[in-house]
Amino acid sequence: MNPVLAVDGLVVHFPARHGPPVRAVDGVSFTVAERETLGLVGESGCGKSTVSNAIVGLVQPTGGEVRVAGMPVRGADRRTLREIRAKAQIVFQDPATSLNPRMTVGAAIGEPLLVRGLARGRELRERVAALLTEVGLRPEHASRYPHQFSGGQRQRIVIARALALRPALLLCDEPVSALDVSVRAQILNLLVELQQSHAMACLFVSHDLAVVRHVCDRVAVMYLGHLMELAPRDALYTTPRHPYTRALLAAVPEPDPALQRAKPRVPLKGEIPSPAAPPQGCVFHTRCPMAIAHCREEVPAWRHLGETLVACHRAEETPAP
Amino acid sequence: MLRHIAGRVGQAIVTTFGVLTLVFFLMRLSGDPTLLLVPQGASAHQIAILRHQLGFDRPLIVQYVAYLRQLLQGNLGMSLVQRMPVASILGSRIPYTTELAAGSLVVAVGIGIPAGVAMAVWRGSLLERSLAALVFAGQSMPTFWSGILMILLFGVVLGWLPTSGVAGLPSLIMPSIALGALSMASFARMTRIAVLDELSRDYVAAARARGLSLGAAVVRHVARNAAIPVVTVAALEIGNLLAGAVIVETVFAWPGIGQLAIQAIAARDFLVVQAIVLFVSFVFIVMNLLADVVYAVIDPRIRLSS
Amino acid sequence: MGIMKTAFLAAAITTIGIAGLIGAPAPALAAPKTKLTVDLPNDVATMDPQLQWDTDSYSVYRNIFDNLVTRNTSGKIVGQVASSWHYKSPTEIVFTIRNDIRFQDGSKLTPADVVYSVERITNPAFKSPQLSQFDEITSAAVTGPNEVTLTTKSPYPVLLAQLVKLSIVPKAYIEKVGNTQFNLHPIGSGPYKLADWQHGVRSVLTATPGYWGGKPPFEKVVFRVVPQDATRVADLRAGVADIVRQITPDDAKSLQSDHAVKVLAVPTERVGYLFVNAQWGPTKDVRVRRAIAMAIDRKGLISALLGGYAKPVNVVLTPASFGYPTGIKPWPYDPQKAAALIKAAGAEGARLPFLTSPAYPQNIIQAIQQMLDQVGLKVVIHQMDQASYLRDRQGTPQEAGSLAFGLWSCACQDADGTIWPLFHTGSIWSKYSNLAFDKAVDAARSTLDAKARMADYHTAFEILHRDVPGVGLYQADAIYGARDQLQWTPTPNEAFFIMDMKWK
Amino acid sequence: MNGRFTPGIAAILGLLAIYVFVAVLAPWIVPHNPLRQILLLRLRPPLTYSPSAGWFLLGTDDVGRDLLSRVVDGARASLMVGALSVSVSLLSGTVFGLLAGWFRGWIAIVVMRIVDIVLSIPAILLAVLTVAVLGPSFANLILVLGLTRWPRYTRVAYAQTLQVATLPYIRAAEMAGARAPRILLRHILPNIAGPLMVVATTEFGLMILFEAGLSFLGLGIQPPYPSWGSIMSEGQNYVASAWWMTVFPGICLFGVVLCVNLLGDWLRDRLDPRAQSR
Amino acid sequence: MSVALQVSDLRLAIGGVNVVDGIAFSVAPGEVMALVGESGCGKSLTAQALLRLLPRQVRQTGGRILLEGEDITALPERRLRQIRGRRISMIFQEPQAALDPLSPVGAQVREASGLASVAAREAVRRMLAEVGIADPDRRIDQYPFELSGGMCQRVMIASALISRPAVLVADEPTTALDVTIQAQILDLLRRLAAERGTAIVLITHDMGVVADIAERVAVMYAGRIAEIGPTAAVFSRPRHPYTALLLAAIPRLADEPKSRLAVIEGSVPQPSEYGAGCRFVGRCPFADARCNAEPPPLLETDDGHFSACWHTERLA
Repeated sequence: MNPVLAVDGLVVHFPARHGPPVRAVDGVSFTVAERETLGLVGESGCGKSTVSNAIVGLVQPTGGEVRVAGMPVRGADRRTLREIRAKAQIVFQDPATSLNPRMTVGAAIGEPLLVRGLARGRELRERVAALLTEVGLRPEHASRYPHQFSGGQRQRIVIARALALRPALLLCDEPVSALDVSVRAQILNLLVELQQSHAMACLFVSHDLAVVRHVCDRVAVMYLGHLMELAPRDALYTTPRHPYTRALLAAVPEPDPALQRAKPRVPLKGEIPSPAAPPQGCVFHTRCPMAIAHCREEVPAWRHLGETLVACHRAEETPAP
Repeated sequence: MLRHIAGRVGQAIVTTFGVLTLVFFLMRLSGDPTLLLVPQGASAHQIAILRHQLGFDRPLIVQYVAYLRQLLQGNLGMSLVQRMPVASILGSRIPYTTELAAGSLVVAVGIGIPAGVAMAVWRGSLLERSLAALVFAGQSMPTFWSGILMILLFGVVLGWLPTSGVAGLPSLIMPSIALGALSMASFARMTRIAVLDELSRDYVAAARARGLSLGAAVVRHVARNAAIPVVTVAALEIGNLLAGAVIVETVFAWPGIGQLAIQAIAARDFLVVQAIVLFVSFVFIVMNLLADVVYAVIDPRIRLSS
Repeated sequence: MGIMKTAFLAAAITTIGIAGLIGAPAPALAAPKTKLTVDLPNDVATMDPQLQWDTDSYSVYRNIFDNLVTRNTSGKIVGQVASSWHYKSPTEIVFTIRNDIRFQDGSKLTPADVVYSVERITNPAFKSPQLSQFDEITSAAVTGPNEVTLTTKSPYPVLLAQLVKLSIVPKAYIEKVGNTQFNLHPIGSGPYKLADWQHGVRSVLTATPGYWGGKPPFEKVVFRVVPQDATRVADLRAGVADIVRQITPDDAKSLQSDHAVKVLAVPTERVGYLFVNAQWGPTKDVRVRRAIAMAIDRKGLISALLGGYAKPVNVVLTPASFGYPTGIKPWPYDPQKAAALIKAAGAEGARLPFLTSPAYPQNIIQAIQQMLDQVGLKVVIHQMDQASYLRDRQGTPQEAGSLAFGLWSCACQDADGTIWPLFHTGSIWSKYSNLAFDKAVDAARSTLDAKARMADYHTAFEILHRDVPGVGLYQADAIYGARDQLQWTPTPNEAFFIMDMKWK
Repeated sequence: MNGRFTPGIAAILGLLAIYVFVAVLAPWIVPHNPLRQILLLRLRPPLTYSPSAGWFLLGTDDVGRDLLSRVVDGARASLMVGALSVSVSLLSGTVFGLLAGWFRGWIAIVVMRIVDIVLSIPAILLAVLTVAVLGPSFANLILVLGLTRWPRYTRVAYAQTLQVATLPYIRAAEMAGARAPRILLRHILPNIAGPLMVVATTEFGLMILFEAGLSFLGLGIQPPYPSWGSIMSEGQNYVASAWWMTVFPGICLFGVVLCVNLLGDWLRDRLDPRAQSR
Repeated sequence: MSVALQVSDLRLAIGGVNVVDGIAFSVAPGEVMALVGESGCGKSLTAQALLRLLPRQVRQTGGRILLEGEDITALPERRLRQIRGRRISMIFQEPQAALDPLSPVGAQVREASGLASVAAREAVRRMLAEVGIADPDRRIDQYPFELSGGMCQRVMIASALISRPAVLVADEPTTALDVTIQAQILDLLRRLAAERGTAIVLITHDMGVVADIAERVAVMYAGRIAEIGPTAAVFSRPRHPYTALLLAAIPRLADEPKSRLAVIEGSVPQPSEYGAGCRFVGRCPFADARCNAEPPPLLETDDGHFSACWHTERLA
């Protein structure tokens, strides 16, 4: 079966004004199958958002290959890019800046249809109304402006716009991070429902391990431009193979005092190195509690360990859960 | 830092070259000075001879190349009207221009910046409104009017200040006020915005949470941060000062390059005009470079990176 | 808010302090007047007298140099460097040169210097803008111990009047230092020498000790550059300047109430006239041109706008110049007849571009515009800068507009210097061609017989009167403002001889 | 001045409305023909009455025209110079700024270099030179003012476009398939219009003053038509003897420049959410 | 029990609406007290009110703030300046923004110490070491941009604690930080509170952070306290429907994946929409006429556990 999204050895470097380029993404490979949701987690600056932007050509890949529904993104001309963007849509993190404040909600949702000549006039209005209804808003909201809506409602509008073209792939870039807790659940529920009802593939980028676990089938962990581990959800959360995955899981505070305080405290030492000057060998070795001399010298291979793909020299030494 | 300055100088050279080219062709398109040089009764033939002697009958591009070649040798040429090296004409005016620019900057900065800070700190107060009115008043009068009013009041009626000309500090005061008033509003406005901007930042709240008074926070922290955009304005304002100087210098008989520029344009004294423009863009560039240096002094992010 | 307050206090004190510093005393008037301060509207363009002849340059350098001949206060041409002259033939004139004149560097002024001065200004390579005033001279030669002979192409009646503008420069000095240095550090034989010249600021002259013509009245003369009319007047009233050149008639009137100052005015050879394009546009029709001449109320203009500091003229020339015709009456002021003429010419509502520049009095131009509009024309003012104005005015008949205001002076006080360039066929100023007129002015140019010339000019002016290629409006006054103590009579040729002034 | 709609700002807007109203209605409300000279009645002080011509409330000018009528009629020229020249430079400056900010690369380099070139020539010199080349006319005056001032807008438009272009809703428009013209006009332009309007308000006042300066140099509005600047420059020789010739147009000019400046500041505060708190 | 800070009936108004309406709580020395709530609930304003550093448009309309027994609500600015940074201090959400970018971090820490320069440098160095900054001798002269976010927050903590204040107000101190860094900072705060006996008022929206570090928690909603009590009790037996729903809405590592999360319908009301009664009324499953009409009082349900709901019993 052809994956909806195939990312193979993706490299994105940003030139810096002074000094070496920023190696935002440095050789990332994964696929997303139809109807599948892949989570991409990592801390700020790890390159996870760059990956999602590169998939739709919002940033130019430096190397590697990305295919959306079989179409190569790298070197795509303007028309192909337009087609790719019909297949893959993005929901951004901040609903406050995702909508043009000077454009009505209806115009925003209808824009993809209008500029591609897919609908106009009454038909356009009807399709916008249907989309609004689908995300839990009312058709009459179409004539209002974004500032008249709350954050959660705005994110619904953004989702409606992303759905307008019936994409095969939905990229969610931290879609709930900017939302309040009580609203976050609404949006997560909506995303899960829509993903299922539209039979979309989904790449879910987030720093929140609990949220990712909630919506994803498989999860990839990124650190400093590299994938550390990629595994089916349950495998990742129950038997994390990479020390970074374990550290992340340990660091997430559980909203349950009893559980949280019983957790073993093994906070990671130090800070994330600069992606402009990543460490030699395994990029994580500077903070890794298990690092040995070998880790400083050789980049660990991306290899299978059961269902899990992992990049760690000492992945086998995982302590029993 | 050095690389940055080298880049700036490179840009500056391109800019200067563009300025020269633009002004060269504008000037030549506006006619040549032959007619202004001949006596009233000269015949067409006589005019043609003089034009030929002065070289204005050559194709424009030839004149342009000749001019550039001469310039590259560091020669600004001879004024057609004054029959003197342009460099010495300009040289004799620059000190006066500098004096006036400095004087008006003192007025603009000395009033504009404290007013701007006060307007930001006492935002919404009566003080802010009165300062705003004062500051804008300076910018809302044509200088030729305010200048003559001042001359009449302080020069003729009260006799406190010399009515015109250059005679030390007293003669500098009125032109500086007339000219400085124009930039004062820019400084006040920019300072106000910069200070307001900084006042809304967390580090001010943090400083106050540490027990600093608002005033101390402004002096110790806000001032330097707000200085960065203000310095940018200062560099730009130099250009505005030179433009405004044209009229102020005429009114106060102040022998700066603004007056010279207008006279030279009127006389189609090309080389003088071009030299003035060259000088002004040079000042502009130096001021912007200076601003860069000031940024580096103020801001460790610029100083320490690279 | 403690630090804040202190900072503001400091700023306030600084500002007030600067204001306080200015308690400088007003310039005191010294008892024996040794320094005269003059405000000129423009800077001296060149100190080299053979390079520029605009009134401001002339006002300064004429005091440094002596000229071959000059005009006395009554306007008569008299000798200066030349003590006498006579015509050897209609094209040869012999000057006797004084032998008691020394340049300011101590060297003697010799006939060789006179020859050099003529040859220098007539050498095309020197690029003097005055070349056209002297290019009738074909040679200059020392023909005796104190004798110089000038030869002209043809009999040239205006020669003496032109020679009034020929300053004698030192040959040896210029050959030694070169033209550029001479311009910066000129040496002449006049009553004053240049002590300091700050371009655009001031030129300072000091008296030459032992000047052959007498003792200069002031030790020091400072010429300042003050472009703004109102500022010059303020300078005068505040005592910053002792005499200011070029003030407006309105300012002159308002100065009359100030007893410390006075207005010095004299009718000059400068004629205010209206150019009327006879070769293009609605004014090609002579009826329109005549109507224009009849539509202008010259007396009204003079009394209302010029405050009487002008006299009406009948032709485009002033009585101060040779050749002014006495018998010609001007077109009468008759708007009804003018309107009728315009109607007859079918020129009602015709658009007449009126070229002008900021150098000319705006109120007169606007008043003329209204007068012409009232007789049925539509005058549109095109105000541009002086250089563009000259370009268009001297361009083709199409470019020159229908009307232009002018203030003409040839600095030679002769009709030849006025109507020849203004109206002779082919002259750059002329948008008019009449062979009979050309013949008359050409004839007047090539005879030395004053009576014959007068007759020729009479003919010429009669033709101009009929054809109206221009309308003479008024003889302009030169108006100076001076401190009351200054004794001086200004002259029609706007010479600014310090030697003629006195302080009482 | 704190971004809220206060009585102060209402007064400013009201005053500006009166200015515009007077300017528009000038031909119908002037008591005298503003061009009609009565040489015998020149330089008369305010409140002069003439049995033949009637009242001259603000006096007459140096050729005997009614000053009140000229000031009222001059409002039209002055406000038009302000509005039109600001429109020209706003429009051209914004277009260049948008293009430079969106396409960046060599377009931005070229545009911003030209901006630097124009900015480093003193505006009034550039204006005088351009008038000399183009010749004098109202249209050329507007063009000259526009040509010398557009870089100010370009700078702002460029910086703002760079900033707005990074916002997610622009990404979203690209995702929607919108092409550059649509993104620039529908998405970026409306969102950078605020800061540009702030610049425009200050420039409006400056342009009116600039025209006054050009009038002073004899290159402003063509006589005999009045603008405040030209009335004042005609009156500058009479500051001492006929104060009314400069004072009344001066007050009008002062008022309008002050109003637009205050309006601009208010607009800026309103647009800047950060400036509203604390 | 001694009390470091006691707030009673605090009311803050913007343009006539009480956006903080009768907040009351106390913190003991060494205790971490969390104020948790969603955006717009008034928790940050409350924090600013504790230092009397309110934005200009906010007015305090009622209540008292007792710092170590002294009422600071009525103190003049001059006295407040002596209190701020010495007896009560604050750290902020964005550590890098809360430091002046143009002065060295050491100088900013020193500013809070009130010490003269020579002695101060040593004190600052020690304080930096205490908050876990390696190589303090070098860091002391560095500028904020040379330090990472986590390090900047450590500097902020150092500057807040150098004068040994009784109370530290921490306004979302870890929100801008990555989870691994957040864990470090939380550990640090916990350790310092215990070692120095500093009372910490922790403002956060993150229930995980509350669960990790707070001894007691006040759940705020629309300017009022919905529920307050020992953290364990509030999390295990919420006595207010808002708390209960909020906790249920958070995805947990133990949940069934892709299951429907419990939701709170609607969104947080704007101050202009506040009614006469309970402010949660529009989103509450239990809401009835009484809830609409009358604000519920904060009543003790268990030992030290209070809730403001007319229907507390239905949650039992």
